[in-house]
Amino acid sequence: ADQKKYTIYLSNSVIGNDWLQQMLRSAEVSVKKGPLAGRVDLHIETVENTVQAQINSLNNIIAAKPDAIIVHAGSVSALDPTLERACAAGIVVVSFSQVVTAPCPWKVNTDWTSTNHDIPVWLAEVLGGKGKIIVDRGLPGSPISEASNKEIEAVLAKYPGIEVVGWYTSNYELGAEQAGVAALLAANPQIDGILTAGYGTGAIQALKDAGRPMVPIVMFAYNGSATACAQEPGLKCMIYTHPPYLSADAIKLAVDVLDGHPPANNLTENNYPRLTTDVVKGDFSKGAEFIKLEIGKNVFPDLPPGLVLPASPAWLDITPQEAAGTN
Amino acid sequence: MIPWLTNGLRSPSPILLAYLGALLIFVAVSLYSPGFAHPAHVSTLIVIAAFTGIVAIGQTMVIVGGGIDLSVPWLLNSAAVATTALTRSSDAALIWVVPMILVSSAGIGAINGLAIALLRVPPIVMTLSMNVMLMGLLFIVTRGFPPPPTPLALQWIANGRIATIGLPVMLFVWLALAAIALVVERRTAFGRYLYAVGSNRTVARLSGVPVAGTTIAAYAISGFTAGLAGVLLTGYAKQSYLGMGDPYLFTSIAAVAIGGASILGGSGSYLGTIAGALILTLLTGLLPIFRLDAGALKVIYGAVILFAVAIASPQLRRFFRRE
Amino acid sequence: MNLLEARDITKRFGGIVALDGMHFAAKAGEVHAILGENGAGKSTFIQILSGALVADRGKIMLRGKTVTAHGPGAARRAGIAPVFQELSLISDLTVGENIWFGDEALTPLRMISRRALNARTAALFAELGLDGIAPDRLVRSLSIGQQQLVEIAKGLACDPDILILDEATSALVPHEVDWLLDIARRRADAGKLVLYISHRMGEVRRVADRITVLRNGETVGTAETSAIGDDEIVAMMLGRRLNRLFPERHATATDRTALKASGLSVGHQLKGMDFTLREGEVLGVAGLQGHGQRELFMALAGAVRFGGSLEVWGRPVSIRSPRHALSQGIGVALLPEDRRHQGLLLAKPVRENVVLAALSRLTRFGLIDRQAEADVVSESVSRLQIKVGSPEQLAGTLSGGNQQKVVLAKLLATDARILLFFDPTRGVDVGTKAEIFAMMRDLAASGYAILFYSTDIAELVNVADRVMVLSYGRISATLPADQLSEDRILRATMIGQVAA
Amino acid sequence: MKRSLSSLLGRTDGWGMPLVVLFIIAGLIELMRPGSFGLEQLALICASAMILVFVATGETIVVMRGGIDLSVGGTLSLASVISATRADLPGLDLLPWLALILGVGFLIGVANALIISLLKLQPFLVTLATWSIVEGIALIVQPSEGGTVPPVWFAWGYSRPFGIPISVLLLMLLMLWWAWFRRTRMANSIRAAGSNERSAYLNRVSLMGTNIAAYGISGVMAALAGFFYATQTGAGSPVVGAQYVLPAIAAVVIGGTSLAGGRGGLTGTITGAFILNLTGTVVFLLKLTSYWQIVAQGAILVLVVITGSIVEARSERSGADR
Ligand SMILES: Nc1ncnc2c1ncn2[C@@H]1O[C@H](COP(=O)(O)OP(=O)(O)OP(=O)(O)O)[C@@H](O)[C@H]1O
Ligand SMILES: Nc1ncnc2c1ncn2[C@@H]1O[C@H](COP(=O)(O)OP(=O)(O)OP(=O)(O)O)[C@@H](O)[C@H]1O
Ligand SMILES: [Mg+2]
Ligand SMILES: [Mg+2]
Repeated sequence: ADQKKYTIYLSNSVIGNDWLQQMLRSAEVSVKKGPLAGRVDLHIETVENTVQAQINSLNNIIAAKPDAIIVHAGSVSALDPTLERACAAGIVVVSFSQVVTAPCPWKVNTDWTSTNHDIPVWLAEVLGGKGKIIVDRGLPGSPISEASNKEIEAVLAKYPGIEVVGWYTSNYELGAEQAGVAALLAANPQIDGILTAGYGTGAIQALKDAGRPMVPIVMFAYNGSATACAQEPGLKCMIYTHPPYLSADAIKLAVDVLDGHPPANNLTENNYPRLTTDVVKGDFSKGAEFIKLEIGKNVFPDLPPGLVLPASPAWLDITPQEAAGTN
Repeated sequence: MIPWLTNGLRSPSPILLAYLGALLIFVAVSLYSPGFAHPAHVSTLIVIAAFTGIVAIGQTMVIVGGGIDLSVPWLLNSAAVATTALTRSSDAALIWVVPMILVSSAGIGAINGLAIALLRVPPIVMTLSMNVMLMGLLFIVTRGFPPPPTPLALQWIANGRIATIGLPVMLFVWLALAAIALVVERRTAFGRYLYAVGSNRTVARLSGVPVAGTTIAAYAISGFTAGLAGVLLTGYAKQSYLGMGDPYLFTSIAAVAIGGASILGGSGSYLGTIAGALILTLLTGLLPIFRLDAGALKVIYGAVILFAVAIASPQLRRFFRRE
Repeated sequence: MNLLEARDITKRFGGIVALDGMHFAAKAGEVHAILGENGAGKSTFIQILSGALVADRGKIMLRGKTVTAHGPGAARRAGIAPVFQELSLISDLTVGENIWFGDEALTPLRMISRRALNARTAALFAELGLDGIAPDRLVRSLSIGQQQLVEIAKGLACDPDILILDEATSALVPHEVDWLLDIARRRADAGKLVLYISHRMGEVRRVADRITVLRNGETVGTAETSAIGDDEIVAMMLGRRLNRLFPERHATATDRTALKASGLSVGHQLKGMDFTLREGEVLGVAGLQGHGQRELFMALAGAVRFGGSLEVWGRPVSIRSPRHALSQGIGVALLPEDRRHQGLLLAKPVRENVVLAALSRLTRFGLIDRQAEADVVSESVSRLQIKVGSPEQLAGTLSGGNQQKVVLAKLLATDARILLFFDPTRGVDVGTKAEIFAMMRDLAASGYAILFYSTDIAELVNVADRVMVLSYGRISATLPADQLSEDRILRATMIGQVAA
Repeated sequence: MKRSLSSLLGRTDGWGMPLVVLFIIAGLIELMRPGSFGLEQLALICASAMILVFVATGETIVVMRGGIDLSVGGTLSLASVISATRADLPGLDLLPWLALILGVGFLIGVANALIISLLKLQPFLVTLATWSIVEGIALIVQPSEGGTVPPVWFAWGYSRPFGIPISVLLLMLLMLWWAWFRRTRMANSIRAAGSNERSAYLNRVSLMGTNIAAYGISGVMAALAGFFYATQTGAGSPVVGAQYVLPAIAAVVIGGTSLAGGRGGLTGTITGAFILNLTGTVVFLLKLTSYWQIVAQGAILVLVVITGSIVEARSERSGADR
């Protein structure tokens, strides 16, 4: 059919971690193959980590009058006035991952409410409703961490047998995770479970350094974490994700809107399947899906540890190699 | 005996007091939470402190020479990514990869030094820009892909314990580097030049001190130690990841400052920096124990740093002596 | 009645006793000189008087009343204005801002009007008979001599009852000294008190009504200047008699050329100089402030870029930097003008300062040879009689004259055999001056070549083999030994002025 | 001729060169994208630069005093979260609340000054510690980004008194303030104390007083930045301040103020802040691929500073001093 080519800018707030790199690569791959092949002229604008720089960058993007802007926002609220201006200028705006509070942009995100609900439920069920656990509070000041902390606290309140004996902040960073877990292990002779928001491998190493047996761990879906989990004897774990290909989803959404097929809702939230060594029964969120960890099938020891799983949305075929940039 | 030690004992130097501060924190926390002093945990703390300590070798030299190195995070990160990307998990490859990385890291540091010494770019601007440029270049070169896991030999160095005595391998790595740093600082002409340049460039220049050379060398050393820390850190994390250098920006500088060096140059010693690294590590290690929220933790963190430096204040001592 | 009286003043710095129960009294209407060798405690006393330091013990009485308030503000209110040996100017402010600091006239918006400030400064300079310093220049761009003049002007600006001049002439050239002595005299005649500290006996004799001598922080005695001879004063200061200030001069110059300059020029300050310095020679340089001697010395030391050509020990060289100048094949070392900003690492021990320029010589297998270092330091300390508590004392805590000696020691520790002495005796006491002159002649005799600038023309006349007089960046005369006299040199500095 | 150039640069407190560079950058942008500096565009540029300008203003004064203030990172955040979360308290009114918020900033500054002066500790360390403390308090007040700013304040942040966008107006006010402040006795005392503490003391400068003034101004400015941030974005963030600490110091340095103290001024700093702000636009217009943009940004900054220092060195070399 008569398919127009759209100019789309991806405004990215920061580049300093593996997740963001894969996000950018997924965006690039998504306009080269599959349904969007040849339909999008994609420009990636990256700034280094300040709200002010992203606002500047967005102002420049708006001045270039593109068809759409997809935004990975460095702040949930600071960009609002700027994005509203973009909308007012007739530009389709899609915010993904850390979604903004401004009403106008379309939004694509992981269903964090379900995820944050299921994380503690799994740990509590695996422990049989009884035990002492430690919890990672993520990155201080970040809205995602804050929401997660609140939800986890609320859920755990329903398991009187589970006691949170300590918190640490990993800043989603491996070294800090290892240091935090090590300190808590030192302070607590008994720890039965660990809930990290990051790599998990730091927690595993801390357990080993302290000479402790492995305990159930919830961690984020890095390939390295999943591999460690699958290969470590006796380790039970659950791995939740927040896929970097949200950027591809956002581009697709923008194109759909431009093509005249907007989604029914302003906000699209996806509840992704979680990988685990132990599928347990419990009061999980509606539609929650657990998949058994399997080396070679959903975990790839040969691929880099920093790859985030899963690599591709259903509507597209981003190979793990493409996502890892190793093709 | 060693004159600085005896002098130090007669009128306690800031350095001695910094160690005292570290000890105080350690004892206090151990009393509150006995597991803190468990050998396994102490070993972990030493390993963590060692990374800060190694980065801070170069930072100490640069600060003593009157500069500051803000390019540490992405220099470290680049070295780490290069280590895993180039070795492809092979121990044998370390033999050529590590020296190459260390030389390149020193080279990048030297570029900082060149621009600062010869083109008169203020250190803050130069190294901040270098940090950003390295970040960009790293992505251009690697296209941002996450590299394979770290070779096992490196994992052993960073995580290993020497079986017979139970001490971490990293402790010995750190001690060896610290010894070299102290000898360079106290016993070599370069060390003297560094203090001279940091104290007063004009005097240094007129006294025949190779001001530019000294500055360049200091930044090269900083590049080297940041690079080395990056290499070793991949062993600790078993992989490299983007952002792994970020925590070392302020900790390396704070370690130097807590260790008694003036941030304006001309004074300080790596001996003090070691105490600074220990204090900072103890702080991050102890805070989770108190079950406080992030906000309260930050308040305490700041307060303890303030306390640790305040006890070294001559003013405070004078005040108490008067009582 | 005494206008100012000090009793039993004691001041310690750690283990060092700077003042040890000293006492002092002075009357209105006199110029009262305070003398003493380097480190005797003069400046410490001055600083206590002017509120910069607090005495450990003792009391100060003004107009018969004990002073209770401390601090620079209190001293100022009591009518005391100090001109500090180490100056108290703010180098990042202009001349005018410095002179009227804290007393500026304010506009209705409480702003300082620069124009008014500059006009007021210009008026003050005119009244004092000072010229050549623009009120809106930044102090950091002035030479030491000019800074000293500004500091003096600042002291005079508030018309104090007690004006304290602590070695205020140490960087001034003869006509500026005359100017200051005249002012001091006039103030005394107008019923004010002037405390005058100097190591230049001639000046003291010309201006002071009475003198008080300090030694090791104690008062040795007070006398009418007219009633006491130079030798006696020196003996009171040093505790021994001094044979002679200037050494006997034997011509030691050989035919070998140490340094030959042709068409040497620096910016607009030095406009092409030709001269030759021979081995064994002490070549004097004279000239008024800002006539090119500073640039000459800095150029030869590699510290500023210059035009023209240079031969050192017969080889043409282009000196690129001070390091290059100090290097083996060349060996040119400079004693710079401004010891605090160019000569010393004030926050470092005397030991490190002394060996700083000689480290390459003291390094073995890459490490500094501590024994050799200690030897060099202890030798310098005793040779130059540097008064230090220990070699670890910080250079910045030494008395002014002793700081100068440390810079000198640093120079002598190098292997350089061409020495550029820019006013080497600035702030140095007579005893040590004699030492330094004798040493200069000894060095010359043993094959060194010395270029020697002094603001004190008598020194040039009595120590140098020849004297070049600079005027407006050119050599206006070169006077051989048999024609050397203060008069001739002074006249030669004027010739250029007339010509220009 | 050469002399007049160097004395001209001397008189500009070092902002002469940066300003030239800023005009070159702006010229390039206008060339690549005509109309980049219309009133609307200018308003946008100012709005996004103002937060940095405020923080860097305080930093300039502190650096002139010979210190450094890292705690502005915390103060900005704290001010923004107070603005965004305490809105439902009774007696809501723009001015009293603004006064309260600025007062908090001032107190933080005074605390810094007192600790530095009384204990004779390094400003770097003290403010690093207070940064952590104040950011901690901000996190307690509001654990994460969000909150709501009262509509009055939001309206204020986008108001146009006399037809001039508020950010442009604030910038003009700031420059007026500086034109006044730089000629006050306090400014001279701050410079003096930053140049050489001992000389300043001998000139009857109160070292603690100048510290209180400098850090106090810095605290107030950081709090103002936080308030402005909140009115611009409609929310507060307990950690956003951290983003501005190093850029503020960089703006000060690019503007020609020496970290050694005693020298410099706000004109240069504002210039520096705008240079930092506009390099992003230059890079955008160069149409580089994503990663090269980042490299280019760093490189441009270094180039800008090198150009400045070379020209300055040349004019300095004409004199033979030093
Ligand atoms: N801050 C200080 N710390 C330690 N010692 C000091 C300090 N200030 C002065 N001194 C010592 O006090 C003594 C007296 O010094 P002072 O400056 O008063 O001497 P002076 O008579 O002025 O000498 P000069 O003629 O060289 O200027 C010296 O031995 C000096 O080293
Ligand atoms: N980047 C630099 N390059 C060369 N020389 C420098 C540099 N920075 C400072 N200096 C020199 O270092 C010396 C000390 O600096 P400064 O003038 O600020 O000293 P100070 O201790 O503040 O005393 P003062 O009151 O005289 O200023 C000066 O001679 C200055 O020229
Ligand atoms: Mg003296
Ligand atoms: Mg200064």
